[in-house]
Amino acid sequence: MNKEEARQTIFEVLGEIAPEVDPATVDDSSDLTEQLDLDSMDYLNWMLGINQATGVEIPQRDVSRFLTIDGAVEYLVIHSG
Amino acid sequence: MLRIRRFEERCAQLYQAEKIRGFLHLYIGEEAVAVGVMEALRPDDAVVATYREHGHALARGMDPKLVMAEMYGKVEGCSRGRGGSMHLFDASTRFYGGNAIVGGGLPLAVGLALADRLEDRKRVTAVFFGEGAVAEGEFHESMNLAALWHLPVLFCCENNLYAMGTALARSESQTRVTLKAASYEMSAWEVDGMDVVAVEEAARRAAESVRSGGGPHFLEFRTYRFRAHSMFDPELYRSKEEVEKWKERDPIDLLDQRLTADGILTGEERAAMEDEVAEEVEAAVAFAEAGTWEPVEELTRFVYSEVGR
Amino acid sequence: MIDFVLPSLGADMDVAKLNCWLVKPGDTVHKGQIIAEVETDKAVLEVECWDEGVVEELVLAPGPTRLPVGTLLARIRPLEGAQPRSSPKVPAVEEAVAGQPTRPAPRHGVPSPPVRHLAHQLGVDTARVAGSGPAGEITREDVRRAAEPVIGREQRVKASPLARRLARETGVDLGIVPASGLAGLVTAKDVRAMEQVTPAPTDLPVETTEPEGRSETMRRAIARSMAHSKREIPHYYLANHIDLDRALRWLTAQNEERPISGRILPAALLLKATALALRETPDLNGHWVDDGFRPSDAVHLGVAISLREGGLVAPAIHDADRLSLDEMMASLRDLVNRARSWRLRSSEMSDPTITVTNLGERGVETAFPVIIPPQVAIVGFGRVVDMPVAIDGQPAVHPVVHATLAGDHRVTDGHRGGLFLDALDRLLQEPEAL
Amino acid sequence: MTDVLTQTRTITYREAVREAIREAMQQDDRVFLMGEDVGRYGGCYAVSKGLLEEFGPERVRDTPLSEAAFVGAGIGAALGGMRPIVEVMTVNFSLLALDQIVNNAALYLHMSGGQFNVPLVIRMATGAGRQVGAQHSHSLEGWYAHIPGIRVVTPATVEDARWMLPTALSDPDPVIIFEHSGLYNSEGELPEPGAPVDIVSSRVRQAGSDVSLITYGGSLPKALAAAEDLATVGVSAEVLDLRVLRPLDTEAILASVSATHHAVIIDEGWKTAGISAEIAACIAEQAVWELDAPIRRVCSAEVPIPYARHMEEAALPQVSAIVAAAREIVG
Repeated sequence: MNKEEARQTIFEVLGEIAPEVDPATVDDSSDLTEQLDLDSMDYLNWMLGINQATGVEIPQRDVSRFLTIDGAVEYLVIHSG
Repeated sequence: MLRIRRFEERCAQLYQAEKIRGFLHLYIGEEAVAVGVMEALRPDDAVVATYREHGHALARGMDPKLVMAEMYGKVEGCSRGRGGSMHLFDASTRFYGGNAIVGGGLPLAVGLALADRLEDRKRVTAVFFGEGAVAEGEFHESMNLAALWHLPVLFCCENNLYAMGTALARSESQTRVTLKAASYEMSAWEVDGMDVVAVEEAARRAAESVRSGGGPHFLEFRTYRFRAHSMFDPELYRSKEEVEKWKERDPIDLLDQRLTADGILTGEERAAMEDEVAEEVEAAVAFAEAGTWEPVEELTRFVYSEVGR
Repeated sequence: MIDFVLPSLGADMDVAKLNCWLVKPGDTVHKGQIIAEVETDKAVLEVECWDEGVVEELVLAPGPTRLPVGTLLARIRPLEGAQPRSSPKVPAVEEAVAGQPTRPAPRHGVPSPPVRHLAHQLGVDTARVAGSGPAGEITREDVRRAAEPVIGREQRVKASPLARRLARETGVDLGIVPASGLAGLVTAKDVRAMEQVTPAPTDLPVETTEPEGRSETMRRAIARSMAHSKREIPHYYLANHIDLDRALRWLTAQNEERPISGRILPAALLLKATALALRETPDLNGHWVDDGFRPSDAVHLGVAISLREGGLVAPAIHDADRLSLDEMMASLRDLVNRARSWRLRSSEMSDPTITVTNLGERGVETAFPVIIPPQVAIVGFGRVVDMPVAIDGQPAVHPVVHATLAGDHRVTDGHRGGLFLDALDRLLQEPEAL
Repeated sequence: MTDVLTQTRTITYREAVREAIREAMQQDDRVFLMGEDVGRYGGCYAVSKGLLEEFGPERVRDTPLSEAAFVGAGIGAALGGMRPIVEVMTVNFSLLALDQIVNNAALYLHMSGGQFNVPLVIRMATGAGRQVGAQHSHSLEGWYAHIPGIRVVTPATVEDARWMLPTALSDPDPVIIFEHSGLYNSEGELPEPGAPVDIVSSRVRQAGSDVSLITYGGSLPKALAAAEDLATVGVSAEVLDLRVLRPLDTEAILASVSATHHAVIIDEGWKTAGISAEIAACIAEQAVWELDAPIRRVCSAEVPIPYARHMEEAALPQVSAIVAAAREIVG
């Protein structure tokens, strides 16, 4: 999975949780929960969505990597192998 | 008989002065029947009357004060002012009241007699009704039942020739009422209803036969009412001459003449009787005038029994 | 002197005409003698005299006028010596005998009973209505016209009496309640559902109402419920800091061995602890109905869920005290997802026995929530923050949550609330037992 | 047949009435039975079979077809100190005795200013449902319930059939017992030893929370069947057996409706000016704020009851109509 595919998956799943979000306006490097007002359930559902979409397991210790879009993309590219 | 006559004459006047209301059926002229029959009855016998019942009530021994108060509608009346002229009741003399429904009392009398028979009590139930009642189904059903079950009922038919405005001949195919009784295997006599002595004698013999288990007995008293059926009756159905003719055999005068002829009654005694009766009637009126109205809060009392539940 | 008056000659006779006299002044009369003839509308009747005497004067002459019973007709002088009987005082005509009311003359202009009834129904004062009928009589049309503006103004909602009573008691505006009853009848269930489910309307026909319609209706429902709550319920507030260090450490350890799909959020811990704490203080768990507290055996935790387009719903997790942590997490996730897609069941909306709000999410440290009627308490959790705490006298930095309780003073008091918060704190110190 | 263990007996409604009459006559010799064919024939519905042999013709009296006379005689005998049980074969024939019942039995005490009690029991069969035609199918209990001065009871269960009579006989005022002809063959459990039951209150035969099915007499089985059907569609129906039409147990009616907020009244009489109208009026007057939907009445069609089976069934209140009415207002 390359960067572009990862980024597209991430935003697809995010769209189910926060449909009104416009990917273009999202700042890839800042904390998503702040920007998009996601509570812990939204955040968990987002990661679960990604896990189900890509099969990539996200252990507890790596959860913090998903605070930003960039972190998430990077993690997916590495772990989707 | 004098007490009944003067009492009722006073009632007529009180009615016109609006002291007595509703219906008022006067017995004037027929006094001999009630007085004669009541003489033959005993205190524990039962009496069932009709709406023309003042004479029967007074002859049976009810207090004129209580009767007058009842007609004024006062609570001191014998039925607490609830019955009025047509519904006088008195448990102490087993006077089971007037009944405003023609023939309505007949089945009751049969029942009272049935109770006496079931409890082997040697008592008579006398029931009064007019010749008009013989047209009612309840008359025939009651006569049959009494005869069938051999019940101690004394049927007293006061045939005053007119059922309200209808002469008997215009309502009955068979106008000899006693023959109707014969069809129920019941002994029946015709009696001169204007002669109190004849009435008393017939009633006594009949009552003795009934009391001793001879089964029901039928008496037809030929009598005549001198006044209208009730207070509002232009009496178009009969002529003045006919009324005058019957008045010649006024039961009170007949008795008066008989007693005077036999030297039993003197003029002074007769006059004294008049005064005594007049006093009694005025006392009754005063009692009624002084009477009170039943409190409205007691309206529902006696719809059902208050005791013995 | 004896007054001879027109006698009453029948139950239904009130008036009569004097046809003729049969005697003249100076004639002597006897008791029972017919001295006159009168005519009622039914018959001609003879009139008797009740006294002995001599006719003194014939006061009235025969004529067509209809005389009321009791009118003085003649005077009779009793014969000397004849003892005048105390004739009862004959009431003068005006003073009506008891039970004989004189009939009132018909008043013109007074509307007939059916018209009066219609006026009453439409709240029209007939005195101010001009009658268009004969002789100025007020007709039904007049009343309707007079009521025109009245009818226009008040659009009468078709609601059952019980629904009307409940609406009055709970302040629900009948006008906006969707009707589920017979032929468009608003029933009690509809009113209860409206009032119960604040803030979000239940059983809203989600598909049919556009988002704007939904949140606007919900906003109004929330407003009404909160206003009702503030007006009716005497709130008291309690707060307590709870050290979550042990709890969160244990939770992280648990999540490390679990796949993402089995992950448990701190919210689940807080909910489970709350449910178990309520077992120790049951009088915080139930409803205030018909002026009385009705405790609930079951613990149905209402979970306040904010919706992305604004507004908030608080559907219930049923029997929260009997769920395992995993079950609690699963039902929390399911509830949140369905809430945010408007697919909630009316049962979830109508019977939470207590509500928990905020659950340590972003936002304020300390929440002072408003109780949702007819519940009698609400628990708030502020944001989880790291704060200095004293552990065996030594300072340390632990994650701490500020737990608050708002209670209904009609049911419980500060002491009971305090016991609850203590229990909550104690339970959260042994997460493995939850 | 007695089930010794659980101390109840299964007997028919008819046997229960017969037992009640026999016990009353054994215990009080003022009690006697009078009516058409009650003696030799054993009763048109075989209720009094065997009583003539046991008590003799004096106390089990066959009467001629003279309803006015023998009902009037019953009243007279009661005035004379007896405690008669008068059986009028069916309410249809009681119309001939209406004058005696209404103008004598009901009025005597009040009219006489409290002097004369009429401690009389009149039993009548009532109701339709056997294709016996319009003149034999009347349900006129509501008429009698209109008259102050008499009590009107409608035993629907075997227990009431057995134990209402002693209470009625000890009552100093006239009591009319209506026995729906369809119930005579019904069987029921009779607690043993039983005891006299009151004739003033109603009974909840089945508790429920969504709708009150208010009925009496022959219609009780239909109401219970309707309640069962309603349960299958999630409607919890309460069945209130009035047992007494006068005095009406208003308190129980209002309590039930206040709990369920929905009322369906089932009465085999006609709807217009019937007892169902009285019950509906009571609810509307005293519990209107409890009503969550209009009151419904399920009564006979306003027609003389026809002979043909399908027509008769169409005329009489049926279980389906009760269920439909309940579902319509419960929603």
